Amino acid sequence: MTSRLARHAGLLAVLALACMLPFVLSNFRLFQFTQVYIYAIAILGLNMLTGYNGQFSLGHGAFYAVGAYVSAIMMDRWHVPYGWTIPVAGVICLVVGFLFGLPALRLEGLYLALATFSLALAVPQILKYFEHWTGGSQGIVLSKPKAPLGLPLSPDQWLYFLTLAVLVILFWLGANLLRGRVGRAIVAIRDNHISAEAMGINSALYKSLVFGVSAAYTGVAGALSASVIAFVAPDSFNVFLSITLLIGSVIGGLASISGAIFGAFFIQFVPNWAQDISKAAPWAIFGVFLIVFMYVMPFGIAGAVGRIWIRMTRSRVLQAGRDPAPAHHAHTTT
Amino acid sequence: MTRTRKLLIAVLAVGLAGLIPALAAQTVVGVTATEIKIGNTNPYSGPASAYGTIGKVIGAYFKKVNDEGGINGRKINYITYDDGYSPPKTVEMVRKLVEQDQVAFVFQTLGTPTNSAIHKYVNQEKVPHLFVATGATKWNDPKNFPWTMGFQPNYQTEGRVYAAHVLKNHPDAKVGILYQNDDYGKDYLKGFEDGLGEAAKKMIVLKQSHEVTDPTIDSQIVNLKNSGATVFFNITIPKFAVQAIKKSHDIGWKPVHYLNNVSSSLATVLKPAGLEASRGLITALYMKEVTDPQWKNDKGFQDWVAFMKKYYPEGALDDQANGYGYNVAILVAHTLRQCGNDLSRENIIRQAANLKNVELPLLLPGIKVNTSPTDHAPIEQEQLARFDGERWVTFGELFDAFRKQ
Amino acid sequence: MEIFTQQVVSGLATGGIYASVALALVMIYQATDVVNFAQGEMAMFATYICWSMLNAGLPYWGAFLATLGFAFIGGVVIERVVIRPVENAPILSIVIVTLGLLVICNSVAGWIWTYVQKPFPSPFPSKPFKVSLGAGETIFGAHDIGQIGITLFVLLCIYLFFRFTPLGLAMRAAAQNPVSSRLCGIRVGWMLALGWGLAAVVGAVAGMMVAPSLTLEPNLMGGVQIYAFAAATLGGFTSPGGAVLGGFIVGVVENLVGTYVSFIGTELKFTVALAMIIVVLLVKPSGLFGSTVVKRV
Amino acid sequence: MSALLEVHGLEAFYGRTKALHGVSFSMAAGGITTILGANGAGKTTTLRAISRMVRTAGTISFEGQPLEARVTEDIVQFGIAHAPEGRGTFVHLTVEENLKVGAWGRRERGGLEADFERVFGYFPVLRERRRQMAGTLSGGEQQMLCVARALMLRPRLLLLDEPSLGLAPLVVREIFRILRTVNQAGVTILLVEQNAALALDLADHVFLLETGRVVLEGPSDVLRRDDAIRRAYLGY
Amino acid sequence: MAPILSVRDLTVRFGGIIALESVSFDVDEGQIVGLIGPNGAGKTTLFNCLSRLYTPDRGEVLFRGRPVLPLPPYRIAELGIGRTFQNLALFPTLTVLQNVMVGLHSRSRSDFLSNAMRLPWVGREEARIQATALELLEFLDLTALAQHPAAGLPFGTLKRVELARSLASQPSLLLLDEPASGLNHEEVFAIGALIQKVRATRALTVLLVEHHMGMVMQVSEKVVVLDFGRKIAEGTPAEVRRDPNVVRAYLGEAA
Repeated sequence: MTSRLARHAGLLAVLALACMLPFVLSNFRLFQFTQVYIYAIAILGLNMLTGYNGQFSLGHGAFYAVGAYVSAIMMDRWHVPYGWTIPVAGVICLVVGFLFGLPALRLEGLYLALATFSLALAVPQILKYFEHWTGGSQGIVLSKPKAPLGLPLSPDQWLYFLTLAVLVILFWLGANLLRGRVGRAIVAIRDNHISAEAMGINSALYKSLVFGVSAAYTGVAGALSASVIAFVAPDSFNVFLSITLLIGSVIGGLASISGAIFGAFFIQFVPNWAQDISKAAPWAIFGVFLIVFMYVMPFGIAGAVGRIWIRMTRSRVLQAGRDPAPAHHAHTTT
Repeated sequence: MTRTRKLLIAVLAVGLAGLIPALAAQTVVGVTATEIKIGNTNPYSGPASAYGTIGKVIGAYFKKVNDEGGINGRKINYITYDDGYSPPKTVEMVRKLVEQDQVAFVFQTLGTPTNSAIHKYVNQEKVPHLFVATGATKWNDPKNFPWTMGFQPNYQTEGRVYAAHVLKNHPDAKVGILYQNDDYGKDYLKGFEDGLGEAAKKMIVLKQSHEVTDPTIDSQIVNLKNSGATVFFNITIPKFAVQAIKKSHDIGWKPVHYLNNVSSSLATVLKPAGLEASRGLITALYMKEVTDPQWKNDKGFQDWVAFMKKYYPEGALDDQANGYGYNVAILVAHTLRQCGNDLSRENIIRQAANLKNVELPLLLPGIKVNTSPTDHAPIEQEQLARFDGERWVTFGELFDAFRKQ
Repeated sequence: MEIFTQQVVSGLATGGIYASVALALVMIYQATDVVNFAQGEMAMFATYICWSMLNAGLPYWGAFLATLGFAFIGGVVIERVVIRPVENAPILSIVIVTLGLLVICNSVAGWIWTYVQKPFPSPFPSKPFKVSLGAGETIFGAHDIGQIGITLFVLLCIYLFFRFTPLGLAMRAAAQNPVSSRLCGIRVGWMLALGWGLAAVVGAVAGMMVAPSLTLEPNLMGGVQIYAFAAATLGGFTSPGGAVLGGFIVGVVENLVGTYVSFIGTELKFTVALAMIIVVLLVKPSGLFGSTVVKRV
Repeated sequence: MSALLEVHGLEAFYGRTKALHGVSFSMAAGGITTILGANGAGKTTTLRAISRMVRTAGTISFEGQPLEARVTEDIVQFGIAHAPEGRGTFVHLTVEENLKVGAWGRRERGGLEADFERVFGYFPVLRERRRQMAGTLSGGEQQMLCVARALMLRPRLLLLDEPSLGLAPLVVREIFRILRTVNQAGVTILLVEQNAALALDLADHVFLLETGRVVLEGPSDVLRRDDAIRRAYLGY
Repeated sequence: MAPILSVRDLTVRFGGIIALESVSFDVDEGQIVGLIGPNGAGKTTLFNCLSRLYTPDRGEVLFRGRPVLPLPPYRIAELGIGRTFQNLALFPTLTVLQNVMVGLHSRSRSDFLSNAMRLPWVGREEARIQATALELLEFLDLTALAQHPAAGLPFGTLKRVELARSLASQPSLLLLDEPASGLNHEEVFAIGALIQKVRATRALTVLLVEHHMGMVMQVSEKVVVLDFGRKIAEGTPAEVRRDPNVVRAYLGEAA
C-alpha cells in the first residue's frame, strides 16, 4: 500500500507545483507550459491509439486541426463562449475519429500509418477549400479569453489553469479508462488480437472506439490551442504537426500516460534548445537529438525512467492498478 | 512592475484616443545607453526555409552597423528565432522576444499567416511591429493596428498594376491565371481581379491553383493553354515559375506572360527556365534585380556586394532575398537614427511612420520610402519591366499606388 | 481529346517522378521492412553532390556515375551507423530515427548549399517532341520521356539484379527469411546494408532525374516523397513494379481529376487522389500489387 | 574413428529460461546419429546450439575447432548444413533459387549445375518443380527441398530437424531412404526425429534427451529394445 | 445425456491441402476428452474451428445443441467455451493478474464511458474481477507472480497462467491446446493432475489436444485420434492404445 500512497503523494506534489507555477513564472513561460499541456493531451490521445492499441497514426494533426477549427468557427461565427467549444470539439472529433476508425480496421501497420498520413495531408487543403467557413488560407483571428468571474488572473494565467484543469480531467479519465476492464482489453488487442477475441473482446468495436477517443483527446487539445494561440490557419496544421506529435509520443514513451507529458516537454522545448546550439542548422541538431534519444532510450523517456525506477527499487512486486502496459515491453512482440 | 504596467494599460484604455499621447508615459523597453534590442522571427526551417537567409543577412548588416560604432553610440543586439513558418511557433517566439528578451520592437517577422497570428498581440502590447516581410495589405491599417507597419509593395497593389496594363494594352484578351493556393496567391489574385473590375468576369477564362507542396504544375499549364488564354498571369514562387515558363514554352503556348515580382530573379528563375523562353515576360519591379547585369556598375549594388563579401560570405549573391534583407536592415537603421535619443516604443513607431523620401541602395532609381501616421506602407511604387532576353527593361511611368488613391 | 492526351502525357511525366522515388522506398522496405522517411532527402543530398561535381567541371555522365557510387556508400554507411543500433528497437523508434535523418539531410544541405534554387542540367535534349495523336497535337517533353525511360530502365536493372545475380538472390533470401538465410551462410546484416546502399542509388537516380524539372533546392523532395508514398501505397509496398505503376496512376489520375471534375478543380485534386488511395486500400489492404504476407511494422 | 563433433556440458538459454542442462556427446565421422526425445526435451535446441542460434554455455567443437565464438553465418564454412525445423523454405523463391541460396556459403563457387544434377538425382520431383515457387510445393516436396538445399553446401555434417514432420508415411519413408544414400556418399548426419521407429532404423547411434539432459545413449539396435524410448514417447 | 459439444462432418481445406476431412465426434458433459494425433494431424485446425478463428468449408459445430459457427469469434467466450493456445497466446505486456482479468472480459460489462468516469459500480465490478482473478491465481499457485508481466516468465508458469485465464470466463467447456508441450517430465504430470482437479472442482468439460500420450492417457475418459485430417480411432485410452492404426501413426513403421 505504501507504494500506492507514495504514488498519489507524488502526483499531488506535482500537481501542487503545477498550480504554483503561475505565481512564480512570467506570462511567457506560462504560455509555454500551457502549450506543453496541450501537446500532452494530444499525445495522450495518440498514445491510446498507437501505444496502447497498436494502431499506427501518422495523421493526428488532422484531428488537432479539426478540434481547433471547430472551436474557432464556433467562436468566430456564432460567438459561442470558448468554454463550450472545447467539449463540442471533443465530441465532433470523437465521431470523426470513430468513423475514420471503422474503415481503418481493414488496414494494418504501415498501410494504416500511410492512410492516416493522407488524412493529415488532406486536411489543410480541405480547410482552404471551405473558405467561407474557415477563412481560407487567411485563417481566423480570435480573441484571447479573459479570466471569468473577475478572477484576478491575467489571460495567460487563466488559460494556464484552464488547460491544466482540462489536462488533469482528461488524464484522470484516460488513466481510469486504461487501467480498467476497457484498458486491459485495449492492450490485449495490441498484444494478441486473436486471443483477445477468444477472451470475448469485440476487437473491431474496441479499435474503432479507441480511434474515436484518441481523436477526441487530440481534438480537445486542438480546441485549447485555438484559444491559446488566438489564431487558426491551415499553415498551423501542416503535416509537420502530425509528425511532431508522433515524435513526442515515441520519445516520451508510447504506451505510457506519463510518457505523454515527457514527450510534450520534448517537442516544446528541444527544438528551442537546438536553435540555441546552432543557428546555422537547428534542425540538424534536432535530428541528432532524435537519433541519440532513440539509441539511448529505444522505449522512450517513460520506458527509461521505468527501468531506472525498477533498478533502483529492485522490487518485483509492484502495486496493482498501475498502467497496464509497462512501456518497456511494448511492441517487443509481433 | 507588471502590476503598475497593468494599471497603466487600464488607465490608457479608458482614455480618449486623442488624449493618449498626452497621457502616456513613454515606454522605453530594450534600450540602454549602450544597446538596443531588436527582435525578429524567420523560417530557418520548414517549408519556407528558403527565406531564412533574410534573417541572416539582416544580422550581418547589424554587425556592420555595430562594427562602425552602432547607432547613436548604441550597439544593436539583434535576436532572431526560428518559427518554422508555423503560426503557433511564431506566437511563442514573438512572446519570448517581447516578454522575456524585452526587445524594443519586433521587425521583419516573415510570412502572412505567421504575422497574422501575432498581429493582435503586438498591437495590444504596443510593441512596434515594423517592416513585416509579407505582401499582404492588412499591415497598412494604422487605424486599427497602429503598431504594425508593412514594407514591400503589397501583392494586391502589384496585381492592380498588371490589371491596369492588361486593360490598357490587351482589352480584348482572354486571361488565364495560375496561383499558389494560399494567402500570397490569393492576394495577388484579388488585386488583379479588382483591377480588372467589371471586365474580370468576361476576361478571365480560367484560374488554376496549385499547392506549395505539389511537385509540378504541368497539368495546370496544359489546362491554361487549352483554355485559349492569350494573357497569362503567373502567381508562383520561383520553383514553380521556372516550371511554368519552361512548360508553356515547351508546349508552344505563347501568351502575354505577366510574372509576379516574387519570381523575377534572373539567376534563379529566368536562367533555369531558359532566357529564350523568358523573353517578353512582364513584371513589376521595385528593387534592383541583383542578378541583372545592368546594375553591375551601380553604386548601391557594388556596396551590397562588398558588404556581402565581408559580412555574409556564405550568403548567395544570386539570391534576391539577400538584397531584400539588406534594404530593410538599412531602413530600420535609418529609422533608429531618426529617433535620435528617444528610443521609446512610441517614438520608434512615430518615426517609422514619418519617413520621407528615404532612398535605399537596392531600390529602383526613383522609388522612395514614404510613410505617415495614416500610411503604413513604406514602398508603394512599382515599375513595369519587360525581359528582353538579357535583362529587365523598364518601361512606362512609375506606378504609385499611394498617389493614385 | 487533345487536352485529354496532353493531360495524360503530362501526368505520366509527373508520375515518372513519383515512381522513381517510390521505387527507392519500396527497395528499402523490401530489404529491411523499414519505411525510410529520409529517402527523398537522401536523394536530394546526392543530387547536390552531383551538382557540386558538375560545377567543378566534371562531365555529366562522369558526375552521374560518381554520384551513384557516393550514394551507394552513403546508404551502406547510414545503415551500419545510424540504423543498425536501433535494429531491434520498436518499429516506431526506427521511424523516428529516419525522421531524424530526414531533418539532418535537409538542414545540412541548406547550410552547405543555401536555399537558393539551382538549375540542374538534363542529359536529354531540350527540344520537345510533337506527335499527332488523333485530333490534335500532343507534346512530349524530351526530358520527361528520358526520365520515364530511365525510371523504367532502373526498374529493369532492379529486376535483373534480383532475378539473376547471386547477390540479388541472397538479398531476397535475407529479406524473406533471415533465420534460414543465416543458416545458409548469408550475412543478413550486410544484406540489409546493401539494400540501403542500392535504395540510395535508386534514390540518387531519381533525384538527378527530378532536379532538371523542379530545379534543385533542399526542399526538392518534400512534396515528391509524399506522392511517392501515395504511389507505393497504391501499388503495394512489396512490389517494385507496383510502386512504379502506382506512380504513373497517381500522376495521371490526379491530372484528370483536376481537369475534368470541375467542382474539385485544382484545389482539391491531391485530396481526391488521397481519398482514392484509401478507397483502394479498403478494397485491397496491401495495395494493388502488394502481397498479402503480413509484414512486421 | 575420430570424433567429428564433440559437445561438452552444453547449456542453452531462451531469455532467462534454460533449455539444455549440460548435454554432452560426441559423434564420429561418417555415421548417422539421432537425438530422440519428447516434445520440449531439447532436441531442436541442441541443433540450434550447434548452429549458434541460441545463447549457450559449454563447449562445441567440430574437428577440434571450437564453434562457440562463431556466429550462425560462419557455421556453413565448417561444412555444417542445418535443415531447420519447419524447413525454413524461402517460399517466394523458386526451387532452383532455394538451391542456389543453399550453395551460397560454400567456398568453391563453380559446379552449380553438377550439384543440381546430384540433388535432382536424389529428389527427381524437384527437377520437375525447378522453376516453381517453393511456396507452391506440397509439404513432402518442401521437406525434400529443405534437405536438398542443405546438400547444396556439400556439407560434411548435416543437421536435420524433424524431416518427417507432418508428412505421409510413404513420403517419410522415401526421404529416409534418400538420407541413407546421402550418408553413404560421405555425409555425416545428426538427426532429430519424433518418429522413433524410423529414426532407430536409420541411425547407428542414439541419444535420448529428457528435459534438457541426455538420459540414455547407445547403438540403435541395442536401444531399440529398451523400454525407455517407448515410455518417453507413448508414456507407458 | 446430450453431448455438450458435437462436431459434425467438419472439413477444412487450405489451398489444395485438406487439413480436416469429415471429422465427427461428441463430447459429453463432464468428460475429459483427449484429441491426439501426430504433428500436422489437424488437431489445432479443429480447435481453431471450434473457437471460430477458422471457418470450415463444411460441417457443423453444436454447443449444447446450438450452432457455433454463425457466431463471431468474440461471442464464443460468452457462450461458455474457453480455450488455451498451443504456443501461448498471453498478453506479454500485461501482468499475470491482468492477463487473468482479461479472461473475465466476457463476464463483466463496464463500458468506455463508465470506465473512464470510474463510476462506483465500475469500481465494484473491478473489485469483483480482481477478486475472482486472484482466487484463480491462488488456485493455480500463481499468487506470488500476480504483478509480474507475463513476458519473461518460465514456460511452465505461463502455461498455468493461460489456464487460469481460460478458467476466468467460467467456461463450461474448456479447450486446451497442448497444455503439456514444452514442459518437463514433472511439470507434465503436475498439469495432468491439475486438469483433473480443475474438472472436478469447477464442473467442467475438457477437450484436450495433446502430444504427450502419457498425460492424455492418464487424464482422459475418452480419446479421439486424428491422423492426416481424419479420425482414425475413438474410444477409451485402453482401447485406443491397443489400436494398431494408432501405434503405427505414432511410432511409425520401420521401413
